[in-house]
Amino acid sequence: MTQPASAPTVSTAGPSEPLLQVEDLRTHFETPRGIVRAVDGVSFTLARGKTLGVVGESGSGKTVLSRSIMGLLPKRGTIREGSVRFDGTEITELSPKEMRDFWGARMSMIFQDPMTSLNPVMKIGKQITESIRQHLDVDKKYANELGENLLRSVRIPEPEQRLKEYPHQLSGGMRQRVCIAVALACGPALLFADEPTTALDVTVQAQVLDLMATQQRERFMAIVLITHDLGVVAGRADEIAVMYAGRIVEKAPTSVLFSDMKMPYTEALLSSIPKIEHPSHTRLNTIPGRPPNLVTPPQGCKFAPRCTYVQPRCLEEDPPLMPGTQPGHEYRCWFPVGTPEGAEALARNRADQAVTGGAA
Amino acid sequence: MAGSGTAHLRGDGDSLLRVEHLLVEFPVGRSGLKVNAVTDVSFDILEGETLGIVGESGCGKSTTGRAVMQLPPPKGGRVVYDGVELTSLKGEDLRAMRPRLQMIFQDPISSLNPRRKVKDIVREGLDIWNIGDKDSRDAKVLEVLEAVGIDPANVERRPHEFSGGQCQRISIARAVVTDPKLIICDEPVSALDVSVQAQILNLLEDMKARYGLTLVFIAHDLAVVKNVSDRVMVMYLGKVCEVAGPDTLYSQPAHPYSAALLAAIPVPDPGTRPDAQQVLGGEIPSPMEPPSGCRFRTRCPRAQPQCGQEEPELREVAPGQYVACHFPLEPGEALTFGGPPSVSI
Amino acid sequence: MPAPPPDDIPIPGPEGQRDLDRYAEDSLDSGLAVAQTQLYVSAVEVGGEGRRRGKGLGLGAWLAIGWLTFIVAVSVLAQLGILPLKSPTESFSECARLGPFAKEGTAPGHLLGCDSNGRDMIARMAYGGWSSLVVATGAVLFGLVFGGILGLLAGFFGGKIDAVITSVFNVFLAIPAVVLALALVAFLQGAASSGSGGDNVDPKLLLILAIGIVSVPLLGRITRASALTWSQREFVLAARAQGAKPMRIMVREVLPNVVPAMMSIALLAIAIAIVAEGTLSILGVGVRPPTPSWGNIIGLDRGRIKESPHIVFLPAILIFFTVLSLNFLGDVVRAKLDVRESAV
Amino acid sequence: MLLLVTFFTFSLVRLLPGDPTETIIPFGTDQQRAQLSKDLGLDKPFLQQYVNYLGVPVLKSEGTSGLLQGELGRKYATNQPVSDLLNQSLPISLQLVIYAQFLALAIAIPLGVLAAYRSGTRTDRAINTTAFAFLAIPNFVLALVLSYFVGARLKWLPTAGYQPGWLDQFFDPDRGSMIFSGWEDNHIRYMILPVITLAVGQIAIYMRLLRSDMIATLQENFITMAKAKGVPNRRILFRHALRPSSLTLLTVAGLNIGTLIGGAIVVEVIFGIPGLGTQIAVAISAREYVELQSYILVLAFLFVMINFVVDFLYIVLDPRIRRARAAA
Repeated sequence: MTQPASAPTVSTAGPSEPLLQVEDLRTHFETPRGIVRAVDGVSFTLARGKTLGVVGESGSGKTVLSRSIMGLLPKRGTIREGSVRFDGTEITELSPKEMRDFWGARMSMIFQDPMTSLNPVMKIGKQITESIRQHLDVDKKYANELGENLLRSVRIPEPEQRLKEYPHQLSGGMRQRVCIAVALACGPALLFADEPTTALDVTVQAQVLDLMATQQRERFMAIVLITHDLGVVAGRADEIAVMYAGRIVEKAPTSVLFSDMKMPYTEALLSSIPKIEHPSHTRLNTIPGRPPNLVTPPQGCKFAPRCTYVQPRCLEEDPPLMPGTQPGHEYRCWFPVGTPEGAEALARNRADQAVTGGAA
Repeated sequence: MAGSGTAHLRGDGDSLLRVEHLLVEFPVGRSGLKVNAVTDVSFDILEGETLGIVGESGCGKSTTGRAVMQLPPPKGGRVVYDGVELTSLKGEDLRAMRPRLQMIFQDPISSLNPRRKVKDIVREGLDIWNIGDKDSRDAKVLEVLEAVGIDPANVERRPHEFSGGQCQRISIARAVVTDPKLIICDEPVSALDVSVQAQILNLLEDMKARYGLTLVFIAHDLAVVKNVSDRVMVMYLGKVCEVAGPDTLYSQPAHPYSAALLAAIPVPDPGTRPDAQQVLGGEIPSPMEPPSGCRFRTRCPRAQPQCGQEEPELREVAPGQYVACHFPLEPGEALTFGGPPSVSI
Repeated sequence: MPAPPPDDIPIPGPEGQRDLDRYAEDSLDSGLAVAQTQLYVSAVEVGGEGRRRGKGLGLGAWLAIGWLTFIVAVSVLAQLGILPLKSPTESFSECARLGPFAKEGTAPGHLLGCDSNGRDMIARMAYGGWSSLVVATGAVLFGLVFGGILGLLAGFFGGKIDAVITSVFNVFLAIPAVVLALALVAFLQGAASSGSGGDNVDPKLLLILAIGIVSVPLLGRITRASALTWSQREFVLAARAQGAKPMRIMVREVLPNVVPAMMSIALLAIAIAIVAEGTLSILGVGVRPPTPSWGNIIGLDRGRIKESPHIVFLPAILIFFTVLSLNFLGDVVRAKLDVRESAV
Repeated sequence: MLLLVTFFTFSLVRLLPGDPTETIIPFGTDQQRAQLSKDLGLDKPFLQQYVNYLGVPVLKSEGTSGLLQGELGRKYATNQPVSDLLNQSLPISLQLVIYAQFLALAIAIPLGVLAAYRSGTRTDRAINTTAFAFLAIPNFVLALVLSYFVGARLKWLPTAGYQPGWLDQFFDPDRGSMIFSGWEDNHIRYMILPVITLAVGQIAIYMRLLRSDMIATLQENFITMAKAKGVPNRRILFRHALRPSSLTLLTVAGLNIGTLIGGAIVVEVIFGIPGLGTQIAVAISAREYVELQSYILVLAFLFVMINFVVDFLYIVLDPRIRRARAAA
């Protein structure tokens, strides 16, 4: 990405334009082993105040996706193609210097591990006011007041006291609240939350997720919530994108996704999670094999080698994102779940398996 | 709640493992303070049973597992395994017991020596105890590796050539190779992706059937624990809160903490929108200075003055359901969180 | 911005290696993997150097190996008398102080001139190489064996054993290494001369002992740190759970993981020991003349640097390239095995 | 710690096989030896000798004074008190080491940050290669090279001798009046070459250390977080990354004081500076073991003190340790 920075773009965003519009984003890394296609053609839009859940297992490219959209990946060795329009500005063409006006101010990010995402040798107050002072023209005293209010709004007790403390003096949950406060400091329109609760206990996770929801409502902020846990996004995202091998394989409004999933991967992922309502010793469905190598991904559908619906066509032709019956639903599959073709494919495979199984 | 007591223990003779009044403390530096990691925990396991131990970080579940293994021996209490009191054994006698109870760890990478071949890692237990001759050891190693689903063609490889899930399979093979009766699984799936997690959970069930194992399954994920357990023990801050069969516990938790834990699980079903009022406030207090009386009282919406003065004992509230709480939830009663959660550090 | 990590970015432990091996298939998502991607990225950036680092050794390393091979071969062959060299102790008085760049002109028949006693420089440097290398290697072996054993015991067992060994190390470390080595040489010389009633103990042996003893706490601390980290790994716990005896765990589980770290340090330590021998020679307690060593060739004639610079500079150049090669190789090995510099 | 060092050095000297007096006066008569033995208290049991040496009140033999009374012993040959020698030589070495340390850090820190920031680029490789070369030059070689080219050939700077500086007067008041302000006889002028000699190796060590720690820090999440906040690069480097990266550097800089003092011995001998290093070399060649013992002790004392200071700085730099200390 060495395109020259374009002249300052005038915001052309009308009220109808979505806040974030990602089109065919590709992020590849050059490595000695070849090109790693970490993100391979991802498109989506996100409206103001909405939440997009991005779900995927490790290696699916969800973290790289968020950092690529924000432009936080190192330039060297990274090939980024496609378009990211944020609030009417094409941000892929901006230099890091120009991006600095976006970072923290209009889009910000929180990470999985609250311990490592706060500077251990810097006071919390400093870390919060830093971006305030960077982006807003305010004096130190006012920035401190703002910081204190922020801590109060993320429900940290004794905020005045906390400003003078260091991160290690807080518990994990409190640290993540501080991270949220840092991310919210300048009132961004978009927040990337990268596995924000994976390192936390369940009860604390619930607190933090609720806090994020409250802040989102109050600030009319859009959130990209990245997680490996379908449970986390189920109750909190407006729309869910399922990623596999660097691509979105299924995307739908949350209720549609769960009631009418079309992608065999989504189905398999959901059925491999143990459920509370199932009795003990319920046999879990498993997905055989491993995610594909991102340097030399398989031809055709990337999930085909592990798929129970797989047909010869899947191994040759890469399915495009196809619209589902309900608005906003898209998936990549030739033999989708819950369709006659899908059922037929599954039945055929079961029969084959019975034959080979019987022969063995 | 979060109390002591032994009411939930079953007949002395039937259990494969019986733990009474387990006490583990760690000194904190030279300050004289100590972490009360596990305080007065008792439980027992029948042969062939799987006991799930569940709780959040800092509840002492992993410490309990290691104390049972005598790694290191606990400060107090009794651990009786298969009729032998482990806590009274020393040196060689204790070492001789080791192959009979085994352990599987959380981190599949850290728990395998990177410089040894898979074959040698699995064979180590047999080599230490000189079990069988060379050929029979090799045969046994291949058999267990095949049982856990590792291709025998790969036994000459080193751990870094395997994925996390496969490493966990190798750990399981290493644990079963000396034919133990009891295996303590310390968060065996929490480092794995969900699809791999399902494979390992199924594998554990298979191995249990194949080798007649009894399991202690330690995890923080309630759904995972429910999937494998015959009995579940909920721990909080080094104490037992509730012991019950999984179906009872998950449908009618009697302890407010169990109920809060269940309420906090994110359910992969958009129908159940999480309710902010259902969220447990606060965080786990410091194990160096645990609250008096019931250790959960500082976060409990049902706490009364009595809870600060008197430590609740485990008692049976329904058949097979034991709870350490002065004011347990009645069957059918939902936990109500009154007022804003008190946030404390 | 923040610089993508460079070629010798710490790859955390052997498991880092494992991730590198599999990273394309696995876990691109974790921050670690992103960092490693950056590693590969920058490796490519620096013009294929990283590629070599990943697989081969690189030109620099081969040059270093070549130089060391040359030095070792010449020293050994000279010592065996196979090379057609002049005697290192024979004086050609007419050639004294003569040599390239010397004020009084070059010495006919001696390519690199002669020292102030008229001894052939080539011969002295070749034989001197033997002394320097024997002393350095011997001392490091001594340090590795004793420091290694003590460090392993301290790191693995911890507790009181660790406390005792560490405080012994600290006592030694509180005295500057050169001072300690000086004192030890003096002490050992005294001991040797009064013990056996003469000077028939090889002074090289004294130096090996003195420098070796000084290196024990240094190498021991590194071993201890490494043994400590490895002893906390869960596979050690697993071995205990299987009933392995402590000695078996130490030797079979911990030691093989500690050895690579020690090997890479050993190369650096030899370089340091060569310099140490030189330093002691300058101070007059090195290899005793007329036996040459690189250090004492410089030490004997450093006062004549103005008139005959070649006597000082020639061995200095040898020391420089040898130390450079050892340092460089040590670094390559360290980058390959990832032994953090902070351990040193 | 210091006690252990005193015991160690004391044992080392006393355990010399044979009669110590023989080592000290190899050609003395039996009578002289007996007298010396008595003077040195060598007729007493080993532990009593040690107690005398330390000068432990109550336990020590009557009429003796030891370390606790500030008695460092006397040089046997001249009967000069060792403390006088120390007062003259120690400040010289201290100044040398202090200058070298500051020069090394002043050059290494910016270079290390730059190399880490530009890691993998040509700048980085240039810095790194230079560091490698620096690292491979032994002190004594560099000292000789500098004294030959800069001193002897170019005649810019003196290659031997010493003029008192600011520190000397605190140890030896007479020296205060000896500080020359003119350039010809300036203290600094005499120190330049030795200081450069000592500093070069340290620059390489510190630079490489800081670079690798800095690179590790730059991969931390909190750096990405700072970047995601829109913090400018310079601020990220110096405000966010430098402090957590400098901890190892600090430790090594503390430990390296020992190395520096060791290096100072050679450098002082080569440049003819009458510092502690020269004294030690002289003491060893003259077999003045009592004197040597005192010097070692002083150095060990300095080393321990410096590491106290390092510990303190650690607390300043790393709040996590501050808390751990407070709890303990």
